[in-house]
Amino acid sequence: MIESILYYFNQTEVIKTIVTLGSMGLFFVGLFGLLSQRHIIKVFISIGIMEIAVFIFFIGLSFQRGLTAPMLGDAHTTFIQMNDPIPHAMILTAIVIGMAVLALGISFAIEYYKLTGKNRLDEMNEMKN
Amino acid sequence: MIGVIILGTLMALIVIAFVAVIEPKLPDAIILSMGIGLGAVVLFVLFQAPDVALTEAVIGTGIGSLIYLMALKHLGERQ
Amino acid sequence: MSSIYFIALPLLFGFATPILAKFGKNGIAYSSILLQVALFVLSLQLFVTMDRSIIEVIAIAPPLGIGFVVNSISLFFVMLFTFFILMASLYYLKLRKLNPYPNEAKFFILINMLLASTIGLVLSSDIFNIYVFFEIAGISAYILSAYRKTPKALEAGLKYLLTGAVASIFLVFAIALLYLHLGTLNLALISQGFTALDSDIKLLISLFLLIGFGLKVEIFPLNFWVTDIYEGSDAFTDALFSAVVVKAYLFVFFHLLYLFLPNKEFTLFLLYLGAVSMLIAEVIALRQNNLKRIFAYSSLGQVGLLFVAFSMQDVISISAGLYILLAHSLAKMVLFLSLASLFEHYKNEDISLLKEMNSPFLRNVIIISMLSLLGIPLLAGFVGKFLLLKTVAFYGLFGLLGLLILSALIESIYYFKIIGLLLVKKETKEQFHPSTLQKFVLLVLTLGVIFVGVAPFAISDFMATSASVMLDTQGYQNLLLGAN
Amino acid sequence: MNIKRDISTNAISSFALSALFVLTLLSILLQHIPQKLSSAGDKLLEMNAQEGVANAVTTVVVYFRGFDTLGEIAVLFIASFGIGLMLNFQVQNNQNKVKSNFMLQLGARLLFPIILLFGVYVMTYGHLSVGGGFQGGVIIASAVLLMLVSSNHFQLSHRIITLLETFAGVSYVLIGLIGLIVLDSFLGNFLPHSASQLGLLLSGGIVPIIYIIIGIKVGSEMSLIVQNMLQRSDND
Repeated sequence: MIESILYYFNQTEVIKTIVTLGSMGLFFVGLFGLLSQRHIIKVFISIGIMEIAVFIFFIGLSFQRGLTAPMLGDAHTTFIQMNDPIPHAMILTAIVIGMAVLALGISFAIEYYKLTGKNRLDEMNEMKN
Repeated sequence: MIGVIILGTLMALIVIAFVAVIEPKLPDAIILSMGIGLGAVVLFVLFQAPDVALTEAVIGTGIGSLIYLMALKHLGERQ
Repeated sequence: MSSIYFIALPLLFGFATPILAKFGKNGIAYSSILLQVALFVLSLQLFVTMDRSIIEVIAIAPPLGIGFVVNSISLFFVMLFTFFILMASLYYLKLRKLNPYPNEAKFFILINMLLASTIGLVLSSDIFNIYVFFEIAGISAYILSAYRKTPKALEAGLKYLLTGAVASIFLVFAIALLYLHLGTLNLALISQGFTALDSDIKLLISLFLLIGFGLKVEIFPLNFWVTDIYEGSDAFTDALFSAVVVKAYLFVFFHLLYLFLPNKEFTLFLLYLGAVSMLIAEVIALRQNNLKRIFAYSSLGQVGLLFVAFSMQDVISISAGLYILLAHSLAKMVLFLSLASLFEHYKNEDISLLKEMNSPFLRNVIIISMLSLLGIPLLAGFVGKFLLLKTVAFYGLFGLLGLLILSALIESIYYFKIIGLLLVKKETKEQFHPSTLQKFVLLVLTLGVIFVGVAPFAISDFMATSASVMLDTQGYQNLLLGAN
Repeated sequence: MNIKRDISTNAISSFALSALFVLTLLSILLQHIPQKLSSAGDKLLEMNAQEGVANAVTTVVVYFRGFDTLGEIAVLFIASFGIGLMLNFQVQNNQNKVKSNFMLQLGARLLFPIILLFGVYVMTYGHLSVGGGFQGGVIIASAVLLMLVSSNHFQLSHRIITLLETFAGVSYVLIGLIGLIVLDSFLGNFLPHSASQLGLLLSGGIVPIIYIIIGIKVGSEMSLIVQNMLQRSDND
C-alpha cells in the first residue's frame, strides 16, 4: 500500500503537477499579500514570496527525476544524464538581482520613514491629488 | 520518496508563507519569511540544483534577513 | 568597430569612477561627457558604414550564446539614445547645484548606466539578457527618481521600485514558461517555435509580457503610478524617463510582440488599449495644475498614440510611429529640460509659474516644442500624426480615427491654455537667462524639431527601411540562425 | 470600527482577486505541463565537456552566458551605489552602541578567519565544485558582518574596499575586451582550456579567473552594503 503510494508520487509527471500546484499556491499567497497588506515590510515580504514561487516553479519543472546535478563528481565523470544547467544559471542571476532590488527598496523606505514618519503604502501621499 | 518530501515541503511552505503574510507582528513575520527561504533551499537541493540552493541560502536567507532586520529596526513596528 | 563598446565602455566608466575622481574636481563629469561624445560618434560611424544587418557574438555564437543584432531599427534607437543622453549630460553640467551631495558628479554613473542598459535592451537578441538589462535600466531609474532625497522624490522612487519589482516577477515568469516549453532563450528560435505552441500558453506568455512591460511603458490600466513618479522626480530626470527609458521599453515590447505574436485579436486589443489610454490621459490632464503632472499625462497620451501606431503592423504606420517617437522625444526633452532650469530659478512647480516667468528664450523653445507635440504643420509632430491618421483611415477604422481626433482636440485645449499663459505680458522686468551651454543644448534640440518638420523626406527612406526591418521577423530569424 | 470593516473588505476582495488570477493560471498550466525536450542546456552540457570545468553551471554563468553575469555585477554595483547614496555614510559614533561582552568578541574573532577561509574556498573552487564567486563573496561579506556586529572597534577601511572593487570591476571588463580583440567575441575564452586540464585549480581558461574577480567584486559590494546598513543604525 505505502509502496504503491510512494511509487505514484515518484513519477515525474506527478512531481511536476505537485510543483505546479505548490508553486502557484505560493504565488497566490504572495499576490494576496501584495494586494491586501499595506505595511512596507509586508509588501516586500510578499514580493519576495512571489519571486521564490516563480523560482521554485522554474527549477522544479526543469527537473527530471533520475538525472543528477550538472556537475562532475566521484561517480559521475561525463556530462550526460544531467539536469539542464541553464535554468540554474538564470535563477542564480535572478536571486542576486532580487536581493539587490530589495536592499535598495528598504534603503529608500528607511530614508522616507526618517523624513516623514510614514511606513505604510496607503499613507504615502506626498503628491497632491 | 522524493515526491512525498517535495509535496510536504511545498505544503509547509504555503502555510508558513500565509502566516507570514497575515501575521500582524512584524518580527514574527520576518522570522517566518526566513523560513520560506530555508524551505526553498530544501526544495532546490531536492531538485538537484546545489548551486541555486547555496545561493538562496547565502543571499536570500543570509543577507535578506539582515536587510529585513535593519528595516524592522528603522521602520518601526507600528502596523 | 563593435557595438559591444556601447555596453562595455559605460560599465568600465562606472566601475572606474574612484580612479577618475582622482583627476580633479570635474574628472568624472568631463570624462563622462567625453565618453558620451565618443559613443555618439561611434553610433554615427556604425550608421555610415552599415550596409546590412549584422550580429556581434558575445562569448559563443547566438543560438546558444548571446548576440547583438545591429540593423537599421536598432541603430536608429542607439543613435537616438546616445544623442539624447549626451544632450542631457551637457545640460546637467550647469544644473548640478540642484543636488544635496558633496560629490554630485557621481550622478553621471547613473546616466551612463541608463545609456548602457537602454542600448543593451535594444540590441540584445536573447530574452534573459533583455531581462538583465531591464533590471539595470530599472534600478538606475529608481535611484534617479529618488536622487534628491526629498520626501516626494523618495516616495516616487519607492513606488517606482515596487511596481518595477512586480513587473520583473512577471517577466521572469514569462521567460520561464518560454524556456520550459521551447528549450531556448534565443529570440529567433523562440519566434520559430512559438507558433506551434498551444494557444492558451501563447496567450498566457503574451499576457505576462504585457504585464511586465506594460508596467514600464505606461500603458493604460497599468499606469496609475506614473504621474506620481513624474511629479516626485525632478524635471531633469523626467526628461530622461520620457525621452529614453520609456522609448526603450516600448521598442522592446513591440519587438517581442512582432516576433511572437499570439493572434490577431491581441493586436486589436492593444490598438484600442492605446486609443483609450490616450483619451483618458488627455481628459485627466485637463484638470491638473502641476506642470510636471500635466506633461506626464501628455506623455501617457503619446504612449497611447505610439501603441496605436505600432499595433497596426503596417510599414507606413510603424514609420509614422517612429516619427512620432522621435518628435515626442525631442519635444519632451526640450520641455522638461527648460522646466528643470525654471523650477530651479523660480522655486515654483505650479502652472502659475508660466505667468511669473520672464525668459524669452525659454518661452520660445517651449512654445515651439508644444506646437510640435500638437502636430502643427512644419514641425516634427505633424509628420507622424498625419501618416498615422492616413493609415487609420486607409484601413477604414473610423471609430479609432474619431477617438484619436477627439483626444487631439482635448489635448489642444490645455496646450493652448498653457501657451496663452506663456504669452501673458510679464510684470517683472528682470529676465532669466539660462547659461550658454544650456541654451546651446535647447537650441540644438529645437532645431531638430524644426528640421524634422520642414524636411521629413530627408529621413523618410531610413524610417521606411527601419520600419520594414522591424516587421521582418523572417529576416531576423535568418540573420540570427544563419550565422551558425 | 469603520476602519476595521474597510480592512476586512479589502482583504476579502484581494483574496478573491488573487484566487481568481491564480486559478486561471493553474487551469492553463496544469493542462500544459512541459515535457522534457532537447534544450539549449543539453547542447551546452555537450560543449562543456571541452572546457575543463567540472561544474557546468559555472561555465554557463561565467562563460556561455557571461554577459548576463556582467550585467548582474552592474546591478549589484549600482544598487550598492544607490544604498550608499541613500543611507548617507557619515563618521561613526559609538555612543549609543551596546558594548558587546568578552565571550562574544572572542567567539567572533575565532569564527572570523574560518568563515573567511570558507568564503575563499567556495570562491576559488567554483569551477570544480558547488559554489563560486557570488556565494563566496557573500560568505566573506557575512564574515565582515559578524565582526561589525560583535566588535566594538572594527571598521572596514573604505579606501581598501573601494580599491578592491574598482580593481575587480575594471579587470572584468578589460578581460572581456581582450576577448573581443583576440577572438572577436566579447568575454571570449582566450586562454588555453581543454578537458585534459580538468581538476587543476586553474583549468578552464578564463573561467576561474573571472569567478574569482566576481567574488572580489561581490564581496566588497556586499560588505559595503552591510556596513552602510549597520552604520545607519549607529547614527540614529
